[in-house]
Amino acid sequence: MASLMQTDATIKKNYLTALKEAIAEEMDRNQHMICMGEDIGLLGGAFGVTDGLQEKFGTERVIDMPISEACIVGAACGMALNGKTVMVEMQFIDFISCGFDQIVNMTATYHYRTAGEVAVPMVIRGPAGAYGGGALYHSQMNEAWFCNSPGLKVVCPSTPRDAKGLMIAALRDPNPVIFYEIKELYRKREIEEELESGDEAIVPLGKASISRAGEDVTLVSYGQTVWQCLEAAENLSKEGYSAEVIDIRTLVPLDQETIINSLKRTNRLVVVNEAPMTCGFAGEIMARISQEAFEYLDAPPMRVTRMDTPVPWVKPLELHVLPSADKITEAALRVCKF
Amino acid sequence: MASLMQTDATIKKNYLTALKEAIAEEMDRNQHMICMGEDIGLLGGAFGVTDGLQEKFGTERVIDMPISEACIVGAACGMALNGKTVMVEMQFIDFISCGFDQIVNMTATYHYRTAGEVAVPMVIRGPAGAYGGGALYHSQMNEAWFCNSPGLKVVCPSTPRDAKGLMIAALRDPNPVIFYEIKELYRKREIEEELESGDEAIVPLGKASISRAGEDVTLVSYGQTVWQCLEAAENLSKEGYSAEVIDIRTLVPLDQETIINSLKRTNRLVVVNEAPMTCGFAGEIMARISQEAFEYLDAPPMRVTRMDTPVPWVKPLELHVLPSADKITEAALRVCKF
Amino acid sequence: MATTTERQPSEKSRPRDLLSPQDYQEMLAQLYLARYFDVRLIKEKKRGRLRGTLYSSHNQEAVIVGSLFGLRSDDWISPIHRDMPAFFLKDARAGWRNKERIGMSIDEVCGQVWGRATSPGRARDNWSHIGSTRAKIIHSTSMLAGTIPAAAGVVYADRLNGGNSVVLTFNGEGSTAQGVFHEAINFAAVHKLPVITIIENNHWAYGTPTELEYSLPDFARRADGYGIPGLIADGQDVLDVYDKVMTAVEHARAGHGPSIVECKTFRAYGHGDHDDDRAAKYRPAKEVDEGRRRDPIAIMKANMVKAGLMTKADAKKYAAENKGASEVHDTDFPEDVVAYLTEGVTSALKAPVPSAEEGAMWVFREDA
Amino acid sequence: MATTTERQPSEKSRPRDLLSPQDYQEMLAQLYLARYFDVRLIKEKKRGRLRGTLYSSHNQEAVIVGSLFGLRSDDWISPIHRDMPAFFLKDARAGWRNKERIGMSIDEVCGQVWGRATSPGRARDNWSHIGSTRAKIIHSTSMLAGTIPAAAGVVYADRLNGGNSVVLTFNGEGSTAQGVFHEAINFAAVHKLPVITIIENNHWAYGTPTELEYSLPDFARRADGYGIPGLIADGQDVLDVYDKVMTAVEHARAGHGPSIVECKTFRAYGHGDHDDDRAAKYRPAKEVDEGRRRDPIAIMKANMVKAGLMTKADAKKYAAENKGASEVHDTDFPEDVVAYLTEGVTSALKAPVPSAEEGAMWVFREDA
Ligand SMILES: Cc1ncc(C[n+]2csc(CCOP(=O)(O)OP(=O)(O)O)c2C)c(N)n1
Ligand SMILES: Cc1ncc(C[n+]2csc(CCOP(=O)(O)OP(=O)(O)O)c2C)c(N)n1
Ligand SMILES: [Mg+2]
Ligand SMILES: [Mg+2]
Repeated sequence: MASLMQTDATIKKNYLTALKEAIAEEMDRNQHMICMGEDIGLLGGAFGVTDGLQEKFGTERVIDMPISEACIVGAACGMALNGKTVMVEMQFIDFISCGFDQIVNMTATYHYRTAGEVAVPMVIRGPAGAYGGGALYHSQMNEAWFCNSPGLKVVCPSTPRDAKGLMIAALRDPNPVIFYEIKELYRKREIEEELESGDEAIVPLGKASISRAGEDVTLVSYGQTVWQCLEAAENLSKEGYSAEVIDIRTLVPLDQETIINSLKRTNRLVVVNEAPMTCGFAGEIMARISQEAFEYLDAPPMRVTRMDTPVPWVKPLELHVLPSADKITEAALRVCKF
Repeated sequence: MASLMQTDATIKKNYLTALKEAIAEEMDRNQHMICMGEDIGLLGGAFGVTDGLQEKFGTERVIDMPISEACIVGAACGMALNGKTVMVEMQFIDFISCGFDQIVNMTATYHYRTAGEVAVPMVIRGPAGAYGGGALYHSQMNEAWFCNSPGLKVVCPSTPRDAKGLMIAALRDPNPVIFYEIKELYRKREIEEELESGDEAIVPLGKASISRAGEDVTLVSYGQTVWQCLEAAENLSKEGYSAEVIDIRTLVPLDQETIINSLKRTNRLVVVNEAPMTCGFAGEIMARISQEAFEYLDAPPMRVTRMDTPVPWVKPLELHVLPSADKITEAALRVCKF
Repeated sequence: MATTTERQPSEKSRPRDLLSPQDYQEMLAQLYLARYFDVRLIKEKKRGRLRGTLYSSHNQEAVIVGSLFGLRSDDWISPIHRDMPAFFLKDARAGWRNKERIGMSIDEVCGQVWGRATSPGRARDNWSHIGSTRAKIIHSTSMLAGTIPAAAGVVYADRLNGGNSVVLTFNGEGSTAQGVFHEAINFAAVHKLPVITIIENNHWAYGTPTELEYSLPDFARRADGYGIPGLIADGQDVLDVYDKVMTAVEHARAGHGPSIVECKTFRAYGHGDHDDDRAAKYRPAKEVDEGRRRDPIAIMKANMVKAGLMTKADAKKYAAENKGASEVHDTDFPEDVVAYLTEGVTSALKAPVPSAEEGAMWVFREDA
Repeated sequence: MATTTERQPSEKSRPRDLLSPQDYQEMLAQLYLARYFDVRLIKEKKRGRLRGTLYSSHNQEAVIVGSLFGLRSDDWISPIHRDMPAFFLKDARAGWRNKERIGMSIDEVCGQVWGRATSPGRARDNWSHIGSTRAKIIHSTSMLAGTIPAAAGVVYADRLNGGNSVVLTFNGEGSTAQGVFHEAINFAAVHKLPVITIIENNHWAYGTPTELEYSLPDFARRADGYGIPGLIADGQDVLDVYDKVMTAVEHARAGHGPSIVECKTFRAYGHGDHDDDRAAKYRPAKEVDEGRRRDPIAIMKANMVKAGLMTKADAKKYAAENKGASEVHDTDFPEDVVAYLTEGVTSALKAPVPSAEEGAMWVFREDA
């Protein structure tokens, strides 16, 4: 299989490998980078994102931490005070709630309250998202909490190249970044891609990408639901509508321009994410667009999100409350036919 | 002064007294109600909302807790399992971040994950809001975190009558409620009102109120900024525009109907709150209205919020990043003249 | 003689000495039940009849059985991922099949494992995240140590209601690093609440060894920071666990407050079954060999033989001990144990999966 | 004789014995400085030249001075609301006015108190929420115990960078109930990090007495749960604080890891000045009387007289001790102390308030 993949000198790699490479390359490049988390060293991480890292960089730079999310974040902050860049792994992004205060009050505000004296180059990353039967505490997309907490950048890639490129950019950014990795994409074969290294690989924070061009309706999303939007776009094309799919990739800061430029042509907007609806980022995009680009909207902007429920465990319930290509298609058709 | 106030048998009371009465009355009515918090007993609370409560109801029902927000919330949850209703005071709502996991993951989801077996009648309340020079950690309005966490009701009154009535309703609600008290209104003389008691006083959760009727633009807000909206409405009337001011009072569940009914007449919307903009509740209202009532909008919906910054300490900086009557007036004029 | 005399008083006063021969038999049966539950689930998964991650309690059964055995039916418990058998073993002395007992039925527990509507939580959350106010089992979230505050709250309220129940929370040793562990035990100590914190020290928190979790070898020492008793039990010896936990329970019931009971035990497999292969790499083989050798079923049998409660021949009859899940057969377990579990599995397989619409239900209680 | 011989060795080995007479004089001067800072602010507020809440360190000065006195300039500290003088006393042995010393100048500290642009954080956050990487002072948030993890991180990084600085965090006894306190000390103990946790036990956390915060009278016992030294100092005796903290510092510097030093002290007023009236109600008068009587300045002077470092007449010269803020006058303090503070106040009053636009600045570092 490996040899098959190497045909014509290209090796396609998955989303997880992309993240792994980004972190390992940055550890190599930046002697002041440290990794902290639960089971990231000896075990190599619950999903293996940090596999082999401790062997290579030692126990001092790759720290197996006690189960203490608040301390992990706070200690990372202290290391930043002393010149370090820290990658913090949350074993599942759901556990970020246990380190919440240290993130929103200590870390996010450090630059602000010191009038720019202190920078906290920190990436807090972890497996996120539903659709895998992870239930309430292994399925969350809780990015809205952090988007509403000034001082944090928020990132969520949907492809291996973006995963690698945004991770490198995040690890070089002087600000704290909350990085949502979609665990259902970690080993997804269909989305594997060739990857660059180092500077070549970088995908700058704050730039959206157009995943599919179209003319009739703009579907805006990030993470797992980008793939559902692409599927919906297929469905829509069968119905005679051409959908543009925008993957915002970075939530904070948001590349509003790319969305508005698209709307100037399509005049129709559907925003999709898998977080709970109320105060979620889908609504944020609708709010911005309604205020900033009202004149380009020929139909009500719509959103397709998780219902305002936790993520339940068993499959039928889980799918019931989450977005799907069908639900997106339906929303887009309503907007197109408005 | 006291005698002056009692002229014609009416006693006007402030927002803080309203809350105090609501809690004391409910403690009296409901023998299974317990109050927990830091310094709420012997001291009577940092602001005095629980003044006299421990003397009356004893140290077992009015518990002076160690400085352990996570434990306070979790223990309240356990008491609910055993038939209690719990009022939890956060000394400042800002410290809610230290009990965050226990709120969003333990408390909010309890009813859901037990398929309705367990109810958690709990009110987590505390002084909130800026404009008082409280700086980053004594000024927050962090309601968006909880609006994006399914299973929590979220309330924020702007008047003494609403404070009392909503507090009683919240303490009788079988669900956990996060209750934002605007500390700058606690002792504000100008807004004092006569208060009812018990059932008479109740203001049901989930119903907005119209603070001022108008025809040209709808200003939607809650908490401290309702008063700014009213001031803005005055300003606007001088410019020849009649503004309707809606105080939503409850964020979750939201009374969308009252807003849409207003828009059917005014066709113009400005939403105001003092939380950070991104993923805040102002944006949520814009998103809902854009999707549900697009056809009634004759101008882009606009929001006036705190900038996406923490709340800085010194006055000029603080005011710079926060909404004001002037900023609301300006936004409303833009919308009216669109 | 002198030594014997010296040992007598403490031995005499051990809680186990009040147990009857039937109790010993029942304890052993419960060890079999716990073991067979684990083994059976692994077999079901291998057969393709079960999905999801399994967190094995293999070789940790004595902690569960010994902790629960002496509880009153009105006492509360809060088990976690590695204590699955605790859900149906609570109050099991009142009869496994007794529907009135204050614990969960095997149907409910299997209903949960298989994600069926018969789960006490209608399968809305997974694995060990069930509970019941009727059964007096606190529902945990995934957040480790997260139920200890609730446990404290439960008994605080019970005391106020005139009760004197105690609560047992189960925790892996790694979980003791969580801040909320400290906050809750501090609160319990201040109010002398009957909260007993069981620390199942199996030397590993997922892939992290104890040296990286705590600075002392004995997690019972965490108690010293609160001035409360910190007892250590041989977690492979159900009688020793029983003694130590009952000592803590009596202390609590008498109004003296919380205790910590550390049970030294051993995790037979990986953290979850997805981790079995990797565990073989990060965990020294020697440690595994030594750990596996101390099987709680074998130890209990030896104790019973020594006490004259079992013949050596009888002890050989159900030879479940010292066998991995793949080596052991149904015939290595008492027939009633196999039958009990089989009924549970059968009922679960027949039970309906909740319907999709339930996903949107019960976000709020509507009878406001 | 026997008793004396017995006491000799321990007395000989006390860190204070290496201090020079000048050091004693300097310590006393620093006590005056800390006291005068507090008194001066109260006076400034009464005069209407200062707004906001004051958290008085009156009578707690020996904890601050004694803890900081033996630190190296490359050591880190993390003071909280009641340690305001710590900001300008860090490295003050290198000369209060020395701009090169690794601490904050009085201008910076007063700039912060008055909310001026000369504050190290340009007055973006309030009161004690300042810090500086240059001065090696960690910036705290309001969330109590919240900087202990950062403190651990700072020295972890320092060790990696080849340094061997220690870090001192200051905490009220009430703050030790926070979960993050536990998480950070546990981590520091595992990695033997040079983190010294000072507990300023003034018996009250706002309006809550210690019995409701902790189950033991000595907060130093919190250390026992981590197997680290837990020392107790008489917080009113600057030399005793110095001895105990330096013992912990040497232990840490030698690579043996963290310690807790509890300093028994006394809060002279309310929690903040807004609370003075209420404090009189919730706090027993007897406790207040006894507490006030043990003034650190008086105790230090008595020690110096005893050691022959001061005449009784000289000891009477600056009689700041045993006087409340309203009774004490500038003449009760050494002239250079008054002058130093006066310069700070003057410079603050002259300094500009930051301009409104700064409110929107520095949310992110832009040089990405
Ligand atoms: C707050 C929190 N952080 C991280 C995790 C992920 N996690 C699940 S189990 C586990 C290890 C638990 O180890 P231990 O407490 O020793 O229990 P054991 O599995 O050994 O029984 C971790 C880190 C979690 N569930 N909760
Ligand atoms: C996490 C958190 N909860 C609550 C508060 C509110 N608060 C500020 S000071 C204080 C009391 C602190 O007592 P203690 O730690 O003993 O310090 P002291 O004021 O006595 O010096 C409280 C509860 C806070 N700042 N942070
Ligand atoms: Mg373990
Ligand atoms: Mg104190």
